[in-house]
Amino acid sequence: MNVSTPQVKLTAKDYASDQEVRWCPGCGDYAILKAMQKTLADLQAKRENTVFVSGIGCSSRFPYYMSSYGFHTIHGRAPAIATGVKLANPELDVWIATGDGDGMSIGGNHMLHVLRRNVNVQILLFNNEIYGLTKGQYSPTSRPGTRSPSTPGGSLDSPVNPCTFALGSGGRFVARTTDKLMKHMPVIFERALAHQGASFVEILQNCIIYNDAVFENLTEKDQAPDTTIMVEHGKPLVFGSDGDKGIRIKPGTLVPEVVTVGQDGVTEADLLVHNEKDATLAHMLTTFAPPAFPLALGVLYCDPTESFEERIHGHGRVADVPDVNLADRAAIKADMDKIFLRPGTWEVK
Amino acid sequence: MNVSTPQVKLTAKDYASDQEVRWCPGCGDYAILKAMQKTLADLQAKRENTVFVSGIGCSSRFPYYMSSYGFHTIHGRAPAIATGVKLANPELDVWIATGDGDGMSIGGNHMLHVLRRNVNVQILLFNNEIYGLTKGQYSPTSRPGTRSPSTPGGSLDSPVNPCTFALGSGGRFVARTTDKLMKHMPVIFERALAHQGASFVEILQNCIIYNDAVFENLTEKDQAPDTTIMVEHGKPLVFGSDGDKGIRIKPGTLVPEVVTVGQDGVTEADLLVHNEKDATLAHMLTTFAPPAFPLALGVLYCDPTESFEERIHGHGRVADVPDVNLADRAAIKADMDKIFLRPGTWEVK
Amino acid sequence: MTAHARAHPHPPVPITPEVDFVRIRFAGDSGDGIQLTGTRFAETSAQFGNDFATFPDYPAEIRAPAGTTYGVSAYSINIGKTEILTSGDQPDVLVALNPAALKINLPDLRRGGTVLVDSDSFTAKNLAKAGYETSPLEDDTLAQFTTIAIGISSMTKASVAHLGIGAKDALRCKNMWTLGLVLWMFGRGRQSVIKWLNAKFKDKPEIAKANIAALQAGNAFGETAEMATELRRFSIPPAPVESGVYRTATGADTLAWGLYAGSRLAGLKLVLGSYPITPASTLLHILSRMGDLGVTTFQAEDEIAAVCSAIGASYAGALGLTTSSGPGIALKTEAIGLAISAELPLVIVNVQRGGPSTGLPTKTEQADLLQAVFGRNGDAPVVVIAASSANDCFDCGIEAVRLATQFMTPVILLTDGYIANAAEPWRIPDMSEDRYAPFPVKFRTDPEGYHPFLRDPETLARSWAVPGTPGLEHRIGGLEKDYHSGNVSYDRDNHQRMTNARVGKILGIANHIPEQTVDFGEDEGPLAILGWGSTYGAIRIAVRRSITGDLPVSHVHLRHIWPLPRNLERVLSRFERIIVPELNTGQLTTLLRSQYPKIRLEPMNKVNGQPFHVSEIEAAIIKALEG
Amino acid sequence: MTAHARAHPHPPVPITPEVDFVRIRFAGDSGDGIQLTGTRFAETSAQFGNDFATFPDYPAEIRAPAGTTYGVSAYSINIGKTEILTSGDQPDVLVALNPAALKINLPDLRRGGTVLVDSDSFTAKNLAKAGYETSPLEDDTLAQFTTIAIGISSMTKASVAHLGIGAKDALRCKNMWTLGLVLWMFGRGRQSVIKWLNAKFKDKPEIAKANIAALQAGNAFGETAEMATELRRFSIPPAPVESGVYRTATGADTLAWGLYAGSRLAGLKLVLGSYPITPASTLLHILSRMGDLGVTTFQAEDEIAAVCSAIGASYAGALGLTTSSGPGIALKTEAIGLAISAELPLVIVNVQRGGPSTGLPTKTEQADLLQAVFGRNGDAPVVVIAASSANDCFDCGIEAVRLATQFMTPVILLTDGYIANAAEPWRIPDMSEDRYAPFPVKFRTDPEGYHPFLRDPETLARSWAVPGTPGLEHRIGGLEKDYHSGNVSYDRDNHQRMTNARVGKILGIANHIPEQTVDFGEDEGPLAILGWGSTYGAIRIAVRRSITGDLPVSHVHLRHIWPLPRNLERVLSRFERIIVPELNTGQLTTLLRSQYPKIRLEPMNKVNGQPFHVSEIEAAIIKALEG
Ligand SMILES: Cc1ncc(C[n+]2csc(CCOP(=O)(O)OP(=O)(O)O)c2C)c(N)n1
Ligand SMILES: Cc1ncc(C[n+]2csc(CCOP(=O)(O)OP(=O)(O)O)c2C)c(N)n1
Ligand code: SF4
Ligand code: SF4
Ligand SMILES: [Mg+2]
Ligand SMILES: [Mg+2]
Repeated sequence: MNVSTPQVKLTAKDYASDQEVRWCPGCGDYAILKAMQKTLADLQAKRENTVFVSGIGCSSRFPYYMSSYGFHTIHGRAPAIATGVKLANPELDVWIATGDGDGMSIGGNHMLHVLRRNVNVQILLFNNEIYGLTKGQYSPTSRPGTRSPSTPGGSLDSPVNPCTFALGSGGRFVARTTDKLMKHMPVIFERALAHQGASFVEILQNCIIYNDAVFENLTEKDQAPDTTIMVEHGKPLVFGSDGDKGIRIKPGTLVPEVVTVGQDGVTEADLLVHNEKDATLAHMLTTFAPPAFPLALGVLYCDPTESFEERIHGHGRVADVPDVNLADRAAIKADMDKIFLRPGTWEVK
Repeated sequence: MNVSTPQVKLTAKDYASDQEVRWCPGCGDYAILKAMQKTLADLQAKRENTVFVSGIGCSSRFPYYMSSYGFHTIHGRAPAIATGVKLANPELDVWIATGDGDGMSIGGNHMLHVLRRNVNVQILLFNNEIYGLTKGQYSPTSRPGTRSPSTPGGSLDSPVNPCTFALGSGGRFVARTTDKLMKHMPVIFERALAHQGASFVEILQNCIIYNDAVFENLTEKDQAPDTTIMVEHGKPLVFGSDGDKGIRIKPGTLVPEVVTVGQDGVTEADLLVHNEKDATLAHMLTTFAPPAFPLALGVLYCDPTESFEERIHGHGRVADVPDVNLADRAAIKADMDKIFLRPGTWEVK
Repeated sequence: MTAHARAHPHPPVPITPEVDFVRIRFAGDSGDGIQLTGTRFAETSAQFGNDFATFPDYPAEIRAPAGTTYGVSAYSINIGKTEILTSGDQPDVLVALNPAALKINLPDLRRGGTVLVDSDSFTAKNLAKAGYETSPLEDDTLAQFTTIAIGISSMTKASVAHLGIGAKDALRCKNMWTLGLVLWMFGRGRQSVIKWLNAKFKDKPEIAKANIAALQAGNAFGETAEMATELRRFSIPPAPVESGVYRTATGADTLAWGLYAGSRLAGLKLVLGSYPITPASTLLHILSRMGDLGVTTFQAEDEIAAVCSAIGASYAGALGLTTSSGPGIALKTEAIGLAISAELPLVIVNVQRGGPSTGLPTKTEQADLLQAVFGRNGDAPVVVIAASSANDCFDCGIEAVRLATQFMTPVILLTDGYIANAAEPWRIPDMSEDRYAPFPVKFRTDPEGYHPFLRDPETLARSWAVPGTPGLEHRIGGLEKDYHSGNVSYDRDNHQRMTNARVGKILGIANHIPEQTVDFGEDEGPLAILGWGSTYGAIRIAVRRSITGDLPVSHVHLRHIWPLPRNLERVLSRFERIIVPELNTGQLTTLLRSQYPKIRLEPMNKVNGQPFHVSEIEAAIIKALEG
Repeated sequence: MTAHARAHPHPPVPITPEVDFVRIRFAGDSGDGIQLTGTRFAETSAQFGNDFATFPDYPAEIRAPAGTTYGVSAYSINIGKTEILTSGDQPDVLVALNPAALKINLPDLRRGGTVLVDSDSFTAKNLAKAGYETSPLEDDTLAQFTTIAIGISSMTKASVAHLGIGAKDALRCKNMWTLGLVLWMFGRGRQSVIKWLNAKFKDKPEIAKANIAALQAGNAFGETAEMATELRRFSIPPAPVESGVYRTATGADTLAWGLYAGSRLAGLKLVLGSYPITPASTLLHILSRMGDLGVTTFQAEDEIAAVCSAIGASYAGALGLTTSSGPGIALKTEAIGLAISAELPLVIVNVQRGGPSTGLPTKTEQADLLQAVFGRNGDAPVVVIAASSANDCFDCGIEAVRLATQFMTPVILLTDGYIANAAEPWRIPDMSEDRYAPFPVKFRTDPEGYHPFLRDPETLARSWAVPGTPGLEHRIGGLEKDYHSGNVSYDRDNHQRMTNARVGKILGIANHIPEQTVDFGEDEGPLAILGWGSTYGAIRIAVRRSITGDLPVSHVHLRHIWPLPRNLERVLSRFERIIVPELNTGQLTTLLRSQYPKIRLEPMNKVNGQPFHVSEIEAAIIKALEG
């Protein structure tokens, strides 16, 4: 993590580039941008060591608006390009900004593999359940029945759940937040950056133009307490506007149920306690959705292991490059001769 | 399912094509081929309505050896091509033959989406944990440390677990078997074919040339009973050479443990009972692996829902094609005029 | 407009602006409803009987912040009493609903043209956003133009005040107020717009009412305001068009319909596998609404899956279609190779846009021609055709299906962002005409002597046997196949033979496509303008105007890019000089030189995201004939 | 062999078989260890001082069932006292370890040549598998050849019997017995083979012993058997080679080393992103073993991720490299466009194979040339170079890195399956020579006046500032960029200017590459043979032989395919006729015609998965000069 205490303290504004932000007025992307700028200011992150890599989509414009290094690449490929960046320079903090189309449709395979390999990057999936940039076609996260220009009669396919997918792909850090949670986002972003290895963060993001209000029931102040649950490591799974609802496992089964503390003899001790390292619990949490269950927000899973870069460099598999930028002729000759003069040569006089 | 009782009963041999089988002697693919031919003979499947679609790899040669229709396509794309086949003709039985490289490396994205969409196809993943055809490079399912031409020092990345991935991708039928289980394979294949929607079958397959014996501990008669567990719907999770080991959930948690029935007061009633429709259990089962747990074989998950084709056609979204192969001029003119003469025309006299 | 749309082969050519034709451009913020206003004006002109052409030009951002120059949306329309094929080089009238729209579009306006602005929008804030230091309404920026500054916003608000709708909704009617005024300027009725508004807002009658009130008010303003005579200056009588039933259509419309018609004429189910991408998505959208006619559309997870699903559909006996633009076509490359090797019919539409890479997604370009012809591994020939206008798209759609099914081959059909978005009046074809005779596919059903790579001796097409046919079970794939049995073959001579067969089959199609004709002008002479694709309109008008001015020039336009028409070299050899205008750095020139080294070609290239101006081509003609 | 490998520019050319050179082909079942036998024989010949060239030809199947014709593996080697550049058209000696190997390879054998067979393998079952109705050892199949039938299997078993190893292991030594005999036939020692066997089986000493025993026994058989004099007929003295240290190397070896050398000369870390594919995988394998030298290799999930990881690496300041073959290159197309638009250095190696589609993975072809030059959406120019031999690969690797880094551009480097697999003796270059002077990259570090698309006025390369550099934070991408600020720009004139800059930058490289020379023969005359890539050896030998026979012919060979050398048209214009042999249907001809319409080219094409024979080119020369 490229964090330091510099001479001059940087403010959130210092992490904004000079480019005018070109999202639709009211787009949820603005809030995410702001939360990110705040996060980096909180951490006093080094701009020169921070890189945002994105694919194509409204969300993928993100790098243009950050004053760090940025690469707006091609549709779906940000994880692969980011992996290359880390192979060349593991010291950089690399963030991937991607959309539900970019990351879950065309880019699903790279997403699987960057997670499985545990490359030390932070992946922000802006999930607005729609293709914004191309004017509103449904996406692989759109709910069944979504009417869109390419599904005028309503979409037919079951959506993919990004967090479930991330877990199924071997992700070791899986979190979820929304564009309305201005205090929660920075916390999650910090955790993601701190995690060594691939961190996957799904952000529910409102597309005001093509999919307005799909998350309304999850983000509006009056409904959110009953439709969402904020999980925290070591704390019981409690939610509800009165703070009295909770999740427990039906005794003797693996089946979760919503209970009310104080009713039918249920006490807080009966509730499931969140354990970030429990993959089974995490899997269950990712699948929670209203009306039956509250949508789970927060760090659903975090079970660190060696990152890909640590494995490559830590095991001495790849030597440090000799003389980068120097091209010392003698060193080059010596190294090349190491290759050439392996057994099997002969001399002609 | 294209199954019938024809005049002449077809034998397994009748499902073999006239092409010489070209796998290495001793390759596990032979057994799978045999099991498939037996399955189709058991079902008296109609050859003309059966299609095998494959990508590229040793395993992807499979279609050449079946006397049905077959399409040996390009690397990783079999699920996408199979989807097109089903869109054109939902009546066909379409099997996908793919390898761990073909299906989990280059083809991971199509795998995700064919599962999520629940296209009514059967996917056979020949998992030999290696790239056979290209001479032995490691694959995304290879165990860490696998020495191969592209990882002479041993591979570094964590493998993907195909069954966990299939579940995470929304698969509704997930099963596992091995090339050594000549009786089990046909049972699983039949179940896969019977399932409406995408069925995912992982077959552990021995590559005698490049990855010989990686599954030895799971398939050898003397070890298999203790390293694997054969799950069956409604039956308790029991295994072990003495049939006395079982799986239970540590009371009050989501954590599984191996127990011995009759020891420490454990009775069969304490054991988990397999429930094919329980996604949490299925997730847990897919992750079981020796030494801590036995590898789970059988139908790990089966929770049918409408298939993609049923949704497309059942909802009347797409009309039947008028006059295919007839091209009746009057009907064509009438249909085209339906398009042309929608409001907004004017006449010039 | 191609000959087909109007039975009259060569209606008069437009010569004098404001007599023969008028070009008007609506411009404003992307939120101002500009595209809609333009479309309505086009529709009204069509119904009046003018010929016309349009050019929508919208920003890459979905909705850029209001008032910025990169958020400006524009819609150009050229209406005439003559043949109109382009949206016109320089507008005669510019409607600018805010300072940014003026800033961006003024440089294009013809000197002496008319500017109509919403003076209410020229606030300090908007001026600053547009980069004006002083108001152009107050300095000499507009000195060379006739400027009409009207408080359109306030007038609109006033006109709907009695309906009691919110301020925001009221202001949204600004475009209809403007349209009302413009319709009056051109002496056109409002009925069709009113009808359209009522239909569009049938669930929100108050919004319909407000829009209609604004439209009427704008119109009334024209009738009564003092500057009336100054304003009402455009009187373009109807064009002499052939009788028939007409509708307006964009290239995306006509192409979708043509492809569907083709599938019906072939007797096949149409299966589209596609992935959204600008400017090709509209095809997906249009075909998605045709499920009731038996069209299956499939939004795949990416372009590779899109083309693969189309290949799978063709394999199973449907007509597989896939649509995309440059970057997406690039991704389909490998799979197209499979369709070539498996010799399956497949139609691939490339709606070209500005490149390379993501490039300029909303701008037009013709720079994917060499990719279409040469861009695959191995000797992997395909058929390539290019549509020259929205009208031509219908026929090209049918032609693509015909060639794909009769020769068992992928066909790449090139159009571009200009054609896809531009609307033209279109005479509805009569499908019972002979030119639309069916060409039904005959699937192989006879097992006798069958093998999958059995070829028709005439076309070299292999036989097509689809899964479900008893007795014809077979296996195909992307490995080389035996010429005689269709089984996998690594034999040396066989590979040579199959390569020759694949190349020969495609080249042989030259015998099954029309010979090249001269579109306009003499068959020989000192100068020809040779074009392909969407440059058609600009070239044709320029050539026809030049001929009217007694300049000896001809127009040759290619539809078949590969194989080339078998007489093309002969046709070209009759001209002393040949200029090849292209919206790329010279791709057709490169292709033709490689085939006809003896023909001298002079490339004329432009790559700025805009179509050619008639005047640019006219200037080139004059220069060539002078020089 | 290029001039570089041997300082002697033109050693004698081989004319007479069995005097100047001998061609031997080992053939047998894929399980017989044929490739290994061939390699050992090559190595021994090398150490003896012969010049040589090899051609491994193995089946597509990993291990086809034993005894089948499609399971036959072969290894051809041509050794000489002269310049040897090809594996030879027709073997003089064929070693066939089973009937299938005889069946497949006999048609190639020179009439009067020698056949050495393992008579033990001519069982009824094996004969049937090979499709022989009667034994060729007993009918007149071999009438025109000298046949030596020896019970190699039984002799081998006997030779190792005393070691008590299993029957299967014993029989596996068959190839060494054979090699022992062949070494005796050529009068070569066994020391180097023995040394190699001991090293290879150092963990299995009993296997090493058995193999050595078999080798010795085969050799002893030659010494003592009756047919001795008949057998020992090949005496090829050493070739007059330049002094130096040599090793044998395949094109995959030298290319990997050249690319690494290039990265070192540029002062950059080398990062390879690749996905296995035949015949390119060997490059991945070789570079994977160079981690100790700082090479990072990454086996990506697919080709798209492979090229993207290389682009990411270049973006971050390493040298991004990606390697593949045709189908994989097709998948990389879109991403290469991004590298072009972002103007990042990137080296893309295409080891060509038979196409289209999956085609013939293990056979060689040159059919991806037009894809390399033209196969992308938009006007998207790249540099294309092609290596002509295993030796040339080293220099081409360096040249690719030089051009990529100095011009901030992707470079496509074409080789093929033949070059990649063929082994040649290779004089180890002295990296302290001036031709290997470093060309270190200078990253931008000065924030003053910086923007990412600032260009070097001389090369037009943009400045390269890498993440981690304080003060130079910037954003790039695949959208069009402003010429002056590098920010996203939708401006019309800017797109024109940037397109021109991209095209101009690549064309301008013609001023920074060597001028075209004539490889051999006069600078003008009635006939030139113009080649590119792996046809080098066959053309050179054919031309040199023809010149020895006083035929006026010259050899011109292209390394730089795009941009073309600036004097190429001039060089070619000095010849009356130009024949262009290619292993495709005429791609270089197509390219050159499009550039130099005045130059008349005569294509000579072959697409059967095999390299050209010297005799084919000789015949073409004779025909051309007669006609
Ligand atoms: C290869 C390719 N295919 C398709 C596109 C068109 N395209 C651009 S963004 C996009 C999807 C955007 O959706 P998402 O990733 O959800 O981003 P959002 O705009 O919703 O933030 C598509 C299909 C493209 N640019 N490149
Ligand atoms: C586009 C493309 N990339 C790479 C290859 C080379 N290739 C063929 S099969 C294969 C992997 C095979 O592994 P797997 O799918 O596990 O099949 P197996 O041979 O082990 O059965 C690869 C990399 C190819 N044919 N096409
Ligand atoms: S289209 Fe939607 S996602 Fe895109 S910028 Fe607009 S509101 Fe945001
Ligand atoms: S290489 Fe392995 S997987 Fe392939 S055919 Fe041989 S044994 Fe089977
Ligand atoms: Mg989205
Ligand atoms: Mg495998």
